[in-house]
Amino acid sequence: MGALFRDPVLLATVLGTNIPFFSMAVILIFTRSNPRLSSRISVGSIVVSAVSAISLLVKLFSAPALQYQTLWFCSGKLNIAFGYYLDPLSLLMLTIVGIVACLVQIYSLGYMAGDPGYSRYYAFQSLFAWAMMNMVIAGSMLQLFIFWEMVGLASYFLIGFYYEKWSASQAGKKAFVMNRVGDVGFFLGLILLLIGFGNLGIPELNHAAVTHGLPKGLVTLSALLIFCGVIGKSAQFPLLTWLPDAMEGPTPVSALLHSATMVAAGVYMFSRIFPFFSASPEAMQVALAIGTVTMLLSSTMAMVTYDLKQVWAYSTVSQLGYMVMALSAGGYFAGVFHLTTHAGFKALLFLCSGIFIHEFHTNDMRIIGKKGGRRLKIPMVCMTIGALALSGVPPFSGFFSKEAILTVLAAQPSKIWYAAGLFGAVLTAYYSFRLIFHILFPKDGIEEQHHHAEHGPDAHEHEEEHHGFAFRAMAIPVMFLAGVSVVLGFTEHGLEHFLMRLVPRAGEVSAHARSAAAVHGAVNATAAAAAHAQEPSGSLLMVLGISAGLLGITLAWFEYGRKGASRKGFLSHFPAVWKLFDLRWFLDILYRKGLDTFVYAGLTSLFVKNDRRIIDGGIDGICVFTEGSGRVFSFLQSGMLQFNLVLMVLVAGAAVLYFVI
Amino acid sequence: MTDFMLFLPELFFILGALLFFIFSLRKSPNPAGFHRWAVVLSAVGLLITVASSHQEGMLFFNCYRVDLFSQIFKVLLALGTVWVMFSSSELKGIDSRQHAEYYFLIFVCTLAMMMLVSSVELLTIYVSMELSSYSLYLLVPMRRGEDRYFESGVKYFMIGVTSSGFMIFGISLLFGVGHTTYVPQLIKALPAVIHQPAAIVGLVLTLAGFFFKLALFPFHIWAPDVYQGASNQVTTYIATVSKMAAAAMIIRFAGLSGGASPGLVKLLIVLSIASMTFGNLVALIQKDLKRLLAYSSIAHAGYILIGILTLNSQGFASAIYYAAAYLVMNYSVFMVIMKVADDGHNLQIKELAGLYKRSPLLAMTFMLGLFGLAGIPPTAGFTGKFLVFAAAVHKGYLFLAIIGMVNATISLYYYLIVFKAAYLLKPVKEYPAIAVDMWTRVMSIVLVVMTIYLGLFPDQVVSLTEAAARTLF
Amino acid sequence: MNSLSTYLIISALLFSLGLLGILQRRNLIGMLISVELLLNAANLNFMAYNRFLVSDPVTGQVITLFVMGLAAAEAAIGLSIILALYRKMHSINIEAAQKMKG
Amino acid sequence: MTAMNMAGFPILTTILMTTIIGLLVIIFIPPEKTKLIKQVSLVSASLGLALCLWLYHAYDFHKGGLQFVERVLWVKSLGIYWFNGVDGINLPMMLLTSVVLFTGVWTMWELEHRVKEFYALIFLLVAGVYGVFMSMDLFWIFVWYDVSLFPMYPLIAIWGGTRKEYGAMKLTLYLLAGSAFILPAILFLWAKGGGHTFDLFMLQKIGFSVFDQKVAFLMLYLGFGILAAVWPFHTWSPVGHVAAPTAVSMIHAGVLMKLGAYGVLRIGMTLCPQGAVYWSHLMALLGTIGIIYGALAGLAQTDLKYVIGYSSVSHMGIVGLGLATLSVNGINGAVFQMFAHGIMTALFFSAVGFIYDRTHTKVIPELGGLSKTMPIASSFFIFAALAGIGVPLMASFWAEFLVLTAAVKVFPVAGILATSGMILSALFMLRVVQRTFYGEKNPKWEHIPDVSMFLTVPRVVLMSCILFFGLFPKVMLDVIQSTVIPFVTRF
Repeated sequence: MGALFRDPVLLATVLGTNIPFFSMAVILIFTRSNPRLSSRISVGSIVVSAVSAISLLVKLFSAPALQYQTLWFCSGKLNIAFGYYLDPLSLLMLTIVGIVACLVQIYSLGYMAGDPGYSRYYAFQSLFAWAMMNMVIAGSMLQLFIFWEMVGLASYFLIGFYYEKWSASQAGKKAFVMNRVGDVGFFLGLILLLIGFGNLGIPELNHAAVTHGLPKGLVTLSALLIFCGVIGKSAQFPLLTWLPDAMEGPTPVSALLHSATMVAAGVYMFSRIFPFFSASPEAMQVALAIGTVTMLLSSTMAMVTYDLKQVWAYSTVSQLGYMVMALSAGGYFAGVFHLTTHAGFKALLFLCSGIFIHEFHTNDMRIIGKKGGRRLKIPMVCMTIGALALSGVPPFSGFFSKEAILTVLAAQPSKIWYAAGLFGAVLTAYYSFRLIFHILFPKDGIEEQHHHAEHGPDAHEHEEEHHGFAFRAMAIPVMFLAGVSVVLGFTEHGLEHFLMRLVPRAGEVSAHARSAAAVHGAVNATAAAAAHAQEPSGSLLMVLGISAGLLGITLAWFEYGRKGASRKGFLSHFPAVWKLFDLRWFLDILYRKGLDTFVYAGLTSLFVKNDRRIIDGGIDGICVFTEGSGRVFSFLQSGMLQFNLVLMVLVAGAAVLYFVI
Repeated sequence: MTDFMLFLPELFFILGALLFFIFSLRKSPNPAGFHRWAVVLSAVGLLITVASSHQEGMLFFNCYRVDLFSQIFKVLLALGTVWVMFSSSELKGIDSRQHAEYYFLIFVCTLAMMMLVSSVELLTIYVSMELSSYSLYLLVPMRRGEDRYFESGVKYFMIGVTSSGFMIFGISLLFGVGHTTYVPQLIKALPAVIHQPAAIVGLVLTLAGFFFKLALFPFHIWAPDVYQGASNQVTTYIATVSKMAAAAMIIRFAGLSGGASPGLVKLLIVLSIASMTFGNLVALIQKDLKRLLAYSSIAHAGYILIGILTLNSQGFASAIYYAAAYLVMNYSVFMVIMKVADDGHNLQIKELAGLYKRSPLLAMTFMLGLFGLAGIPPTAGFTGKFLVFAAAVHKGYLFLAIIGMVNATISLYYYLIVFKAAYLLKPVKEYPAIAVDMWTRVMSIVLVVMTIYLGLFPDQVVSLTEAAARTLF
Repeated sequence: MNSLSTYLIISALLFSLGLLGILQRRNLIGMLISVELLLNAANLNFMAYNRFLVSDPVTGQVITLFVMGLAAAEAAIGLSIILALYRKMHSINIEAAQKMKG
Repeated sequence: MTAMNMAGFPILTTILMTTIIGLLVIIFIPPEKTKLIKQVSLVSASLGLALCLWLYHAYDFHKGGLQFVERVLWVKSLGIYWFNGVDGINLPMMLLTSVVLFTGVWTMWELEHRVKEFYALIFLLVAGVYGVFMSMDLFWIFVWYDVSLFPMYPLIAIWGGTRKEYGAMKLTLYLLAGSAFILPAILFLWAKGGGHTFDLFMLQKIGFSVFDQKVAFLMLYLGFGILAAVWPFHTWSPVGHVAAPTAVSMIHAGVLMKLGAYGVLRIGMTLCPQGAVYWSHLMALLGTIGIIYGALAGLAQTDLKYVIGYSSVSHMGIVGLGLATLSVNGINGAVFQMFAHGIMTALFFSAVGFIYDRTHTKVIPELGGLSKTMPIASSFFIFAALAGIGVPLMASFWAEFLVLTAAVKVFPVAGILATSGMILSALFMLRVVQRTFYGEKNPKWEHIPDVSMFLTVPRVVLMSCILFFGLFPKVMLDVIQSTVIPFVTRF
């Protein structure tokens, strides 16, 4: 306890990460009935966390990785530690989470205003922030898993926030269960490591992996199992369908959880034990394949839907696919960097669409377009910026990170990955600008009369709403994020230095530095390869990347942007394909069917029948039989005296015979 | 003079019998007075028996042995008699003109059984056995009105005399092979010759007589009819007191083979299993409470036999304990029956409905009695079963214990049905609350305390029974 | 012809006859008589053993006398019960008494 | 009866006495004074709780082993001792019992029908439970075991709900049929041990032959397994719980089911280590089947209590699996799971009980949208459901973690299957939550009042228990393993 107050860093860490929990408790227990107060408490606490996160980043910017840990409990030879691990990666992620969460909560002040579940909303927001931050700075994989689960829990509540809506609660359940599927793999992997290696501390793990302190098979197997966790949380193929459904939640929630933070957790975890993964090329190959498939699949899905949030959801999935690709191709920094930038612009995109949805009470991009979405200047501009960043157009942040990824992919022996990456980039640009153009240049202009209709009694409040508190609360974060997505790209080298800076210190034998050494060991192997592959065609790659983005945009322009464009999309010529994409490659239907036939109709009903008929039936049968035999025996007791005497004599006689003979 | 002291309890009961004989000669019957006399006399009898419970010695040319074993059973007999007398306050089942005879016969029967448990000579045993049987033959048909129940008297008589015929024939064979009628000498003589068919057959036939009294399968056939047919008080007497004597005699005789005959043990095992199973199974379907208890008594005979067939002092001790516990629990059930059916009719199970409202105290006594019979702790019944099974398992008969426990589970079913009637069912028509006088309250509390005490603090009683069992060898 | 076994066989026969009678006669009186046969079989045993084996010649005879006495008492009781039955059911046939069962 | 090393103040007997004296006092209160009866019972329950808490605090887990021993010769000739003591295995169980009793009594505050008998029987039952947990003498363990079983019959049959008489009869007979194996097994061990002591630890010193151990352990496992709802002897659990009134379900599912597992651990595995080794595969198999089967069968249920009943089957499967591993972690986890599941189920049933009292239905389709009308009650249930899913930072997570770790190590296949059971449990718990509490508000329950402040207390106590031991598992595991570590050396 004393140490807590003697060490400002630790204090900041503990306070910053745990204060949201208390705010949640306070809200749930005391201030449910008072929305204003609840929101104030929650926002205040998250601000504190954000500030402490930033201050930690600043303070430790050039410090060695710090590790605090204490014994949580021990069982037999099993020692479970509770601790924090503050290295550049976790600090960066902590900051991202802190800031995005903070912005989203401020945004929600406007967006959620007047919702009956206001307090509940903020309680769960705080819960989420708490879980996420703790997950980020967890010192051991087990601890990470624990808060990973808590994150899942928080998202379950937030997705199902409108629980009166059946689809909402359904989506929440789906998200939780699908995550569970991945988590079981994760959990098994951890158990396997625990049995094989005996220690789940992140630095120890990485170090052991790099110095080949682990048997090969164990690493591969557990790495694959742990990767299941990533698949579940980061909505990779084949568990990607929960994320689009998760858009049932309030838009800020989608912005926070399903773009910037929660789904990024999977990728984060991947990079957290990156050296461990990279100790097993097989696992890396599998991951690479999965990432690629996910990226392409989801971008195809994004090409056909008209739902704003759905588009961004799919694009999130595909971007996560990018990150996984990058990491599994050895691009540690590329992955993390894309994670960072993506957090910025995806949050931006969601928040902007949130404003539209809040304004026009619909998710359909066409209607928004009709109703004059472009009149809302601020969100329109910001969204365009976000889209540009997403499609990797310089000088926006996305461009830089995507370049980094493509570079890494190009370094791969087989070029197929790189091709896939480029193709993905095209698709990304296409679907994001398909959306933008839909809103900017609606099919047949904006329904003026509709707008005139609006110029009625409610015009004033309309105006006022534009400049009202709610609008401002929503606009400020958006603009901030837009700014971020503009500038973030230029910090690439700074970030790279920051993330890799511990490398020179690798020589020292300090427990903390070792992990950095591990990271380095793993990274510069690939980085070297990358550099080697890069030198001749660095500029070529860049050109290719940019052109891919522009190609997509132009395609979108020809179909949706220019005057008299068909606004159909070339896919509409292939209804089968359209259907395929629209139904998410039939994945959902497949799962549904599987669940119904195997679980509900199959095992469950079988077991229930078995219980009712066989087991219970058997028991009751025994009882009935017993009573029945009672009836039968009672005939021995007939009223006729001599019959009974015969019985008696027979038995006695039998006994006598038995003895005589 | 000391001989006289040894014989004191019996003498006292003879006097009591005589007194009631004289009463029976009077013209004007006075039931209340008789009852008062009976209670007082039997109570004094109990005191005397208890007082003389630590005497030892031989009487009548060594035909008659007074030792701890016999004295314990005498105490039990006297105790049972007192209780039956106590419950005879409203003797509606029997014509008031016959009350005096009823008390007379009860006293004679108790006397006979007391002699039975102490006599160690075949003729004496036979005579006292017959004496007790005869008085019961007469007691059973005494039921007033109820023609349909009369046949039970005839059946009881016929079966009784038949089995006594078996018995005397068996005794004759024993006499033949042992050349003596003195049990102690037989115990010495028999094991040597036990392998002769005559000896073992004689032993079995002799035991048959006692099995009849204990209502052990297949000699049980009188029990259901008699329990149902006799008036409640007489049933109670048969169900409690006469069981004690039978148990005592079986214990005495089973020892005769000295465990030298595995065949005999096998026979006993078969009989005990058959008896438990048959009794419990048939009890499942009974409607008449007394008939149900008859079958349960058959089952309990089986349990007692488990203790006996180990043929060692531990087993005998456990059997004695079981008998004592059975006396207590069975009486507490019957007392409640007699109270509820105070007009002396046969109680149907459903008539118990709402007993917990009509008289909580009786209901509690009833419940403890039932759970005791079912062998649920912390009642005497459980401890009894525990000791019996312990003896069996210690001898190596694990399967007997398992079968016994399974049977206990089956029996639980019908005990629970009765319990349900008393505690759960809403009465179909509103029965009046039962008038419970002070004595009955005291008696119920005594019974409850005894049931629990024997169950939880069996130490002294167990050591006593073991001391008694040791005197047999 | 004067061996123990002769008497034993005879008594065994008596016993079996008695048993047969008990099981077969429907008339209560008849059953009672057959019971007497059982007792007499026992008596015969006692006498025979007494004569051939046992040192002290009195015992068996004494027992036999006792058994006779008891038999008489038994008969008395039995007859009285049968009489009562006859009064109630106007029959001394055992088949009249088989209402109680189960 | 001669006192032998009567160590200071007989705290354990006192704990037992709190219930028995409570029982006696209640018997002598006239039945119409319901308020007084409830107060008395609450007082004695909280007395027990306080004593157990003190006991837990006073137990020195650095020393470990048996503490607070009371040992008095009870029946000389058979070698029965009044022998109580606590160690790391039964201490958590004592605590569990006291907590559940306390909350259960409080939960039933609104009972009006035959109050006196109800509380009397409850205390009789709990006296039995305390007795089983604290006593170290086979005779007494069995006596208390039966004492704790048979009050279930009246408790269910009088105050119960759906098909109460059927359920009561079934449950009682079923469970007592179990003791038809236990008693012979105990006597068997006693006889093989020379027939002069029922003292657990004196018997432990006698090495039984391997064959005897196999026989005895199998009998014990069957006997106790029925009460622990081991598959396929689990069907009484749903039926019984559906029939039983709230507090009884709480105590029964929360505490009584643990008696089974405890018995296997305390008698079976202590006296017959070789037998346990021999049968461990069977135990693991049945445990795993129980986990999967319970969850899957639970998926189809439409009655809230049925669902919980099946979840108990699944969770007790985890206990069984943990015991089967015969390893430190496994047994630690199993004992911890017994505790955690006890608290959790108690919370479940108290929440359901409240809903049932208000809406008079437990049928899931009829309910729905409840969290609109009674948010607090729903939040209790949802909390319990989360605990049941095994959400981290709740006690049951640690238990499952330990058990699964051990299981994957010892029985890899079973371990992996059991782990995948986590998915199923999540699926069916959330399904129930969704159908019961989410969705459109149901006009039928429009004007139903939510849980009153007073009735919130017991539920909150339970919730805080779950959280506390989830956050600080050390508090429990230190105690448990102080006994378990030496315990497993014998396998």
